[in-house]
Amino acid sequence: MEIGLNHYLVLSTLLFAIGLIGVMRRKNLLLLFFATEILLNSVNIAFAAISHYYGDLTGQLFVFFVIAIAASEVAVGLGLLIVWHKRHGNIDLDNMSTMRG
Amino acid sequence: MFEAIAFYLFAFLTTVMFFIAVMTTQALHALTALAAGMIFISAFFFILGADFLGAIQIVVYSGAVMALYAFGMMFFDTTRDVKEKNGNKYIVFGLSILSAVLVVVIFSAPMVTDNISALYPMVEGAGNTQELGMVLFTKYLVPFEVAAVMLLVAMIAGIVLAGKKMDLSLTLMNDAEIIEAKIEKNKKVLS
Amino acid sequence: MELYLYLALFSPLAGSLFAGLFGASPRTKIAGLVPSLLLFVSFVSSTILLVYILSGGAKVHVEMMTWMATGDLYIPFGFVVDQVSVTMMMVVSLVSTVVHFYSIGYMDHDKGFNRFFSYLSAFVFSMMILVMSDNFAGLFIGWEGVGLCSWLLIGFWYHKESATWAANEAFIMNRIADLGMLIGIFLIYWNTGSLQYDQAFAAMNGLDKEVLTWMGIFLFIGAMGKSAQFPLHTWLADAMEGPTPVSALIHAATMVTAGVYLVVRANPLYDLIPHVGLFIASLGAFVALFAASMALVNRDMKRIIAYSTLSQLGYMFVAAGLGAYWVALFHLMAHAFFKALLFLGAGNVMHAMHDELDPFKMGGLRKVMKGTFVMMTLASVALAGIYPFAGFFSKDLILEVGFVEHHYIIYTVLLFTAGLTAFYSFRLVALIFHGEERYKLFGIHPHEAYKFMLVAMSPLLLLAIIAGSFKMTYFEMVTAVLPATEYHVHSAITYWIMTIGTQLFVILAIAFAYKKYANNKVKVPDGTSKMENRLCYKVLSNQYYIPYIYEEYLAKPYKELSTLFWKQIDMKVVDATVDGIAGIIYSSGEKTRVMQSGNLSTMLKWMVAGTIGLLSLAVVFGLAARYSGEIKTILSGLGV
Amino acid sequence: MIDHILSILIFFPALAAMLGFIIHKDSIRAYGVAVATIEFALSLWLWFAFDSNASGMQFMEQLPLVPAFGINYILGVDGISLFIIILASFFTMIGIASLTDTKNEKNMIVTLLFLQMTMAGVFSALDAIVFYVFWELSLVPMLYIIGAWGGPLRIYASVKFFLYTFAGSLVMLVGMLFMAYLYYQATGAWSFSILEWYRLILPESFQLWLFVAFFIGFAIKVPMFPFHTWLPYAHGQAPTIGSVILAAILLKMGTYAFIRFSLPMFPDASVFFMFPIAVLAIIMVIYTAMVAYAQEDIKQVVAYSSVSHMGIIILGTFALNVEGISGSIFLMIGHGLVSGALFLLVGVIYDRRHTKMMSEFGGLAHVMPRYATIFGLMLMASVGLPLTVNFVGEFLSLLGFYKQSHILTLLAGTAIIVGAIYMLAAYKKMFFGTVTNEKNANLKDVNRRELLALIPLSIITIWLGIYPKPVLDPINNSVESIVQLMHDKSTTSEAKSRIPNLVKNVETAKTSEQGAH
Amino acid sequence: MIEPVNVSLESLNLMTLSPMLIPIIGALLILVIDIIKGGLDKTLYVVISLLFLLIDFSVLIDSAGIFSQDGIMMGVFNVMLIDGLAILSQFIIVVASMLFIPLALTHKRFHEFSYPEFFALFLFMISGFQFMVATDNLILVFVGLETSSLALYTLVAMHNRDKSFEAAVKYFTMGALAAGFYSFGAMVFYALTGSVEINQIAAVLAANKYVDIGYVLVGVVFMLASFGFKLSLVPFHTWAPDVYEGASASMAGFMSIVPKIAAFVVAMRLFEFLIHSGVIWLEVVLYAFVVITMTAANIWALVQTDVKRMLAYSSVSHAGFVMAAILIGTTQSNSALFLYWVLFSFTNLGSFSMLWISRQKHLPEHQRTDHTYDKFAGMVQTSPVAASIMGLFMLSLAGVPPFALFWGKLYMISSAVTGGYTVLALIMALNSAIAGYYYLKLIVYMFMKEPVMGNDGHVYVSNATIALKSIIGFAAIGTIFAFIALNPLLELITAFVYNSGY
Repeated sequence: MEIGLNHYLVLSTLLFAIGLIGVMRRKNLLLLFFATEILLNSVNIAFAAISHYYGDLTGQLFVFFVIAIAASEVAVGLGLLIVWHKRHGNIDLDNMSTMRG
Repeated sequence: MFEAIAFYLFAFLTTVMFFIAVMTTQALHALTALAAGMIFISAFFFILGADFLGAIQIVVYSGAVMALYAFGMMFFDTTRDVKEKNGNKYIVFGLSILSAVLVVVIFSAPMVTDNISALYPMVEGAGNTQELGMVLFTKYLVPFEVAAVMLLVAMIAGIVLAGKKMDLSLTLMNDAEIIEAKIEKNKKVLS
Repeated sequence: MELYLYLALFSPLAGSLFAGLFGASPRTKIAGLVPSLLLFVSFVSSTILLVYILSGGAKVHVEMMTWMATGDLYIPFGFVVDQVSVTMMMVVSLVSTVVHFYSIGYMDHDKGFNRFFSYLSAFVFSMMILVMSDNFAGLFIGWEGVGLCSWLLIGFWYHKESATWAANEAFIMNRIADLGMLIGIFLIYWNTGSLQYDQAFAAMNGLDKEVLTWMGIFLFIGAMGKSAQFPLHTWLADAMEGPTPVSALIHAATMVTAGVYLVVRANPLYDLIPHVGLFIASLGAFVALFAASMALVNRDMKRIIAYSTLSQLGYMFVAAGLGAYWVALFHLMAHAFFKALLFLGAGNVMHAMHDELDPFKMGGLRKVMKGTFVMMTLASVALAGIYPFAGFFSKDLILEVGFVEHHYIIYTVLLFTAGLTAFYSFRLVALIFHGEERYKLFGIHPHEAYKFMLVAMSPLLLLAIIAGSFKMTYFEMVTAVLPATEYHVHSAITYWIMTIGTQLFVILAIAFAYKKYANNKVKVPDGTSKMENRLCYKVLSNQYYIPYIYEEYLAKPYKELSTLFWKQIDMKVVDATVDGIAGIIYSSGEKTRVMQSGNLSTMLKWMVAGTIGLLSLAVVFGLAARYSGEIKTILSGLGV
Repeated sequence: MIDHILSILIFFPALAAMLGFIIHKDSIRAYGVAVATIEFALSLWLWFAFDSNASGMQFMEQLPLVPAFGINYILGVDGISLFIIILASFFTMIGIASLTDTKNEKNMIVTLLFLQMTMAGVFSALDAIVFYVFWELSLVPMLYIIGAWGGPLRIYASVKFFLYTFAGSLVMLVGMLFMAYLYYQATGAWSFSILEWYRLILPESFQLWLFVAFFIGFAIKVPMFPFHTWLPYAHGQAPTIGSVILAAILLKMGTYAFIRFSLPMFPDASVFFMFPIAVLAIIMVIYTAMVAYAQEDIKQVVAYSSVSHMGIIILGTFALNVEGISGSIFLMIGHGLVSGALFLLVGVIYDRRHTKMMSEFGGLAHVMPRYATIFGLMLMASVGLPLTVNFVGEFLSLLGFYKQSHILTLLAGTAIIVGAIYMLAAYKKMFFGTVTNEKNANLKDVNRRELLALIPLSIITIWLGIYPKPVLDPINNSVESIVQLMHDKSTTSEAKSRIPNLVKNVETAKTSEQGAH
Repeated sequence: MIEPVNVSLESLNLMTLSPMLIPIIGALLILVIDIIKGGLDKTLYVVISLLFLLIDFSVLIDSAGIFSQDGIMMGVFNVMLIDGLAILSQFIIVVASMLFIPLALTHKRFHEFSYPEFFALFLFMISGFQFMVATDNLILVFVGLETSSLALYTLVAMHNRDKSFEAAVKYFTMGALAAGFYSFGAMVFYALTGSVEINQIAAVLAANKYVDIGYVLVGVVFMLASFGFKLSLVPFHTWAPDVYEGASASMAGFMSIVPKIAAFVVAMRLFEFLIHSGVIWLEVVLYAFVVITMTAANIWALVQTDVKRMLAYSSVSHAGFVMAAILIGTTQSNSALFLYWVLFSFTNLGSFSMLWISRQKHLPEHQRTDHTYDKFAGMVQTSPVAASIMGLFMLSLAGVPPFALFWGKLYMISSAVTGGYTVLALIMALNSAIAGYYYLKLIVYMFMKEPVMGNDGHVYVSNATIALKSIIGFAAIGTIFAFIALNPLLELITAFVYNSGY
């Protein structure tokens, strides 16, 4: 059984869907950030696969940059969380709705 | 055949790991599962011949990112059970199922891949790292540099947000308090 | 001659403005005198013009200036003095001069003395415009102008609710008719291309009968309002709320005859459409009888005279409708004299009786008011049409016209009405001047009017007596412009039978009236007598319930409908729709703003939901695009 | 200077308003009066210099504004706009002069001067966008006047006024843009110049849609039934000066725009929509007159009467012949004068009693005879008595429309009846009878300041009623050219027959004359 | 073996990089200065930033000149793309930033301006936006986007109040999700065409005659979601009101302009060829987006009680309005987009600056948020000039002529009419009317209501300095006299857009 590009794409989108579920489900911000990592990672698989099947390096480069971006996001995200936690003692996003309407 | 087995194995593993990561109520489990999933993903990279990416994946994600998260978890004290109220589960599940169905519908159809010419084809005989480096430092030099800037931004942002005294409000303090705060800071440095 | 024309026209205006200057200042004699003298000037000028015309002068036509000119429309302020208008000018200026002088005495004690003269002169000016204009638009100016002055003068005592009500009623009713007139004018303009009398009439010959009929009808509707013809007659009786000189001038002698004047003026038109003329005549005959019948039982001196005016207007319309324009005009003139006299006399009585109007409360006044008694009696005789007074020549002529033109029904009606006229006129005279002095019961001390008032009335008296003798002179004069049909009964015998018969009938009616009301048994009715409870009495005294019907079935529903339109439709439908649209927009905002719950999780869900929604759309569309061929075959298989 | 008189007319008050901020508030009224008088004098000069025999645009000015998009600053007046401009400056002048004591007087006068700018702009603009700019801008000062100095419901009224007209004019804007696009398609160049647009002959289907788009904007402004409900609120809540200017000038923008845009640009559509619009106009006339009759507030009576009279104006406009259109333009002026004066008069009594309910009054003729006289005069002018200014307009409008439809004119003609009914009833309630309310017993009659406004108005009302020629002549010349343009441009046979051909008329007249010889 | 690469320096066309490098240098300089000597006053950093932005601006003028001579430039291995869109949007970005930076010179002290890092991050962000618009490579777009976004999140948070952190976290989290969408979308396009360069993608898709329309649409969906977030299209707009409320008013004003123009340019590059390829689905979806965004945001703005939140919704609505340009896709509409945005920048920056100068540190009892409508009640009585200027901005936003935004709306609606979208034009017009209400509401409060007790008017200008006042004055003059500059602006924009092939 030959593993084709479509296999990878389906896998990637499934993982993406899992990420989406996490994004929608998680109320703890830290765990929500996990879910966003999953989103980026799932796409990375697809990029690598396409790159492989097309014999083109661009996809891998995209993955490279996505990883960099993900890392930066973690830094900023955690920074924000730390400040929030210092002030409020929790990172539950249900407590985060002073602005509405 | 080996490829197929490896694919399915790792596909299964990553899916399960990520699933656990998003579904578990144990923060520690989630973290662990996520780290595992990341490592399994690097396996795909190796399978697909992107060795460099695989390495980076392990180093950056499992090394740096996960370490950061672990640090964060300790800081936030989320090792206990995470209590999450989920108001309307139907929306979440409805949307998830819908997305899954859509995905399958979409990608079960074959993709037409005519008229595609590899811009940066893989070169025979060169290592993946070497190829990548070649492209990275020619074509993608600019994005690479911008990414450096981005990392710098992220660093500064992290320092500003977490390191500097964001818990004090310079907006609301009066001048005397600010001077006092500065003196205190100097004391700490001296001691 | 143009100078005299302008003098005749504008001196009343000058008088009005002069009096108007004193409008807000306290009563001053000069405000009465000057307009009266100016009117006299106008009268003299009119007389000069009359003499000029009589002596065979060509008609005087001036065009003062352009009024409106746009497109093909050209309306000047043009004035013409021809045989017809000079007659009217004479009547108007004469009666109004008399009334002015009379009013100096009559309004002596009124606070609004100055104002009164201002209005009165303004009225004369409008009337002059009406009669002198050389085009329909100018006529309309005068037409509306007299309406305005009538409104002002009826409502002169504006503190009285009834007076203001009557004023408004008169104005609005006239407006209804004016609309007809306006439409008539439009018709004339669009069909003949001009509003100048001469051009318009000249062009009418070539027009379609139907169009002409409509013109005639609409113009006549205008005339009906001003001349208070049925069904627009109710205002005239109510208009008696005004000061009596006003009634004499406006509601007897001049303004109400404007309708007749219009028909006479438009004689070339009505000549072309005899069927409309017949309708006018029939209506006139009906009104003559109708009004006379209401006068029979009325208990308001002025109203009785007003109904008699109405009745006489009916006569005039009969003549005009039957094509005897000169007869109509002649009766108009004669009627103006004696009717004004009658009203002024009534004014004297009112003064004497402290504004008491019910003749049943008077009686025996001849002892204290000799002059007035004589004048009113003679005026009534003239009205009744006894030889040799003015009324005989003019009114009998109308009967003859009816007879000669073979409209025997009209003739009969008119003849009968002549009897009624005589009866109610002398019922009034008898009740006022004869019999017991019932006024004493009410503690009134009557006195004769000022001497100069009686002197002022005397020209009218003279004319009421002798006007008939001018018949042939007059005939020769006006027939220069009006159809010169002489109405002679074919055989002399028939003529004499008719004339004498009529005279006898009238005299009998007078005698009956005297017999019934000149004795000492007449009591002030208190609603208990048998006669008063008869149905026909009630019908008549309630004016056939027409005012009631108007009030109940027109005025009130109109008011109610207006309120309904405002409160229910304008506020609750039209405005509410607009506010409703705004409200829906706003409330949808209020309702949907919960979407922005402030919870990050919800926000993320919205994002995902949006994406998934778009994705499903994309998939549907993508599948449809991919399988478009198959879908088409399936659909065609289904017969779509 | 005469070459740029229109620009001066527009921007002088604006500039003066800016400088007005510097003036000390005690002297602001004198300043305002001075500025407005100069403005009025300028507008009179415009009239003086105006060539009454020419039918085209005069004092044209042209300046590129956004030539890339065909927007140019084009100004010009013809007989149609000339007198409305004069009327606007006149009302601004007497409005400021007769302004009763208001709080924030300075803001009021500055606002009025700005308003004057927009009014002058609307009526002299010959570029659709410039027109639109001033058209919209005029809402702002009025919004402020109503909202800041109005009655208890002022905010509701002002916002309603603003939004309603704003919404309508945005639809109109789309129409304008579409028109410009059609012009662009036809000629390959963008242009918003009205005179250029006149040359464009459009197929009927386009005309219909564009007509509707413009109509919505104009109809709300006029306001036509059923878009009229903002008006009673605006009038009811506005301060006197606001109502005066609103009634006298701002409403005229709508009817003016019909003549400036709708008729010459869409002749076929005008004919197509003539009857529906006439029916609307008649509903306006009768229905609002009845509503006016039911009112309890004298100002509302005058407000609804305004709507009713605007119906006649619309009718005259859609007579599509010279008589009707001239009449409607003249009636715009007449109605401006008369309803403006009526609102001023209502203001007089409101200043004294701070109520506008008619039931509060009665017998005012005893205590305020001069007031009653002037009110009576204006009332008679309002009901269209001949020799007052309104009659000329109403007569010509109805006369014109009679050519198109007899029965509708008959219905519309009931205006003179229903108008008399509500006006006389209102007058009776207020002025006649005896003084029943103690508070009314000692009211002062009109004072000098009020007379300053009312006397000129009365004089003009009568003067123009007697001698409309100086105004009617220029109007007539311009209208004739518009009607001829419409005839030439119309494509359907229906329109050709409905819109008279003046050239042919002249020829036939000549031939008939020759025949007569 | 890999061949060694031989690249001549000229062929790199490094000139194309210079506008982006200048802010980076500036940012680094600020960091260095801070390291050498800390505790310097914010004015120094403001002026340094301003200077660098000025240099940036002049360099842009230079490249504009080159563009108008030589046309589109590619540089640095064809990654950089300097075309008309790039130049125009960079102009907007830089000029808006230049107007924004002096807003730091407030009368009161605010937390964020005490940090030199604030200014450094700001300059980094500017360069991020500049990279975003000056390329058609999806990777560089992504990296630029993230650079600027990460800086922006931090800048929002640095306002250092509870609400700002909340806003930053919300913005960040949704941004992370949007980044996921972006990468997925890019992946789909890459999978379809084997390229991440937009012109390449377009070429390949066209060569394939869009047979894979389903996949194209999937890619488009994710891209739409991602840019929908950035452009705050409904339903991806939910961050906008909260973030605007949480951020300082000046930052909110900045956010309503600069990030969006960058996103618009990328969206234009990405969607324009798809629109022209006749993908009906995209047309329908964009149509729906435009209409829903305009209308819904307007409706929500109606019911707001806080001016800043109202302005947030209003700018969402404006974004929807401008999105119509991309839907219409003609040269005129694309020019209209830029024209609109230039005019919008002036007005919106002005109005947010007005809020900024009235910012209080401590809220009074009765006031729940920073800029409630009540706060502005009766403003004309206490500070008439400020009220007039604020009213002016509101009128301009409402589209009342002849103020700036009217011309934008005019041209935009005209482009809709010209493009055959008459109904859309009507909807746009009517939406402007609805929008009129909430702008009017503020005017009503300012001009027609009585002030709240104890409000002496000082609050409206409590934060004002000469610098802020001159910025506002500049914006006001720009708003009033926009019509003078309109023609050259329009000609320039049209020429640039046309020569870039849009």
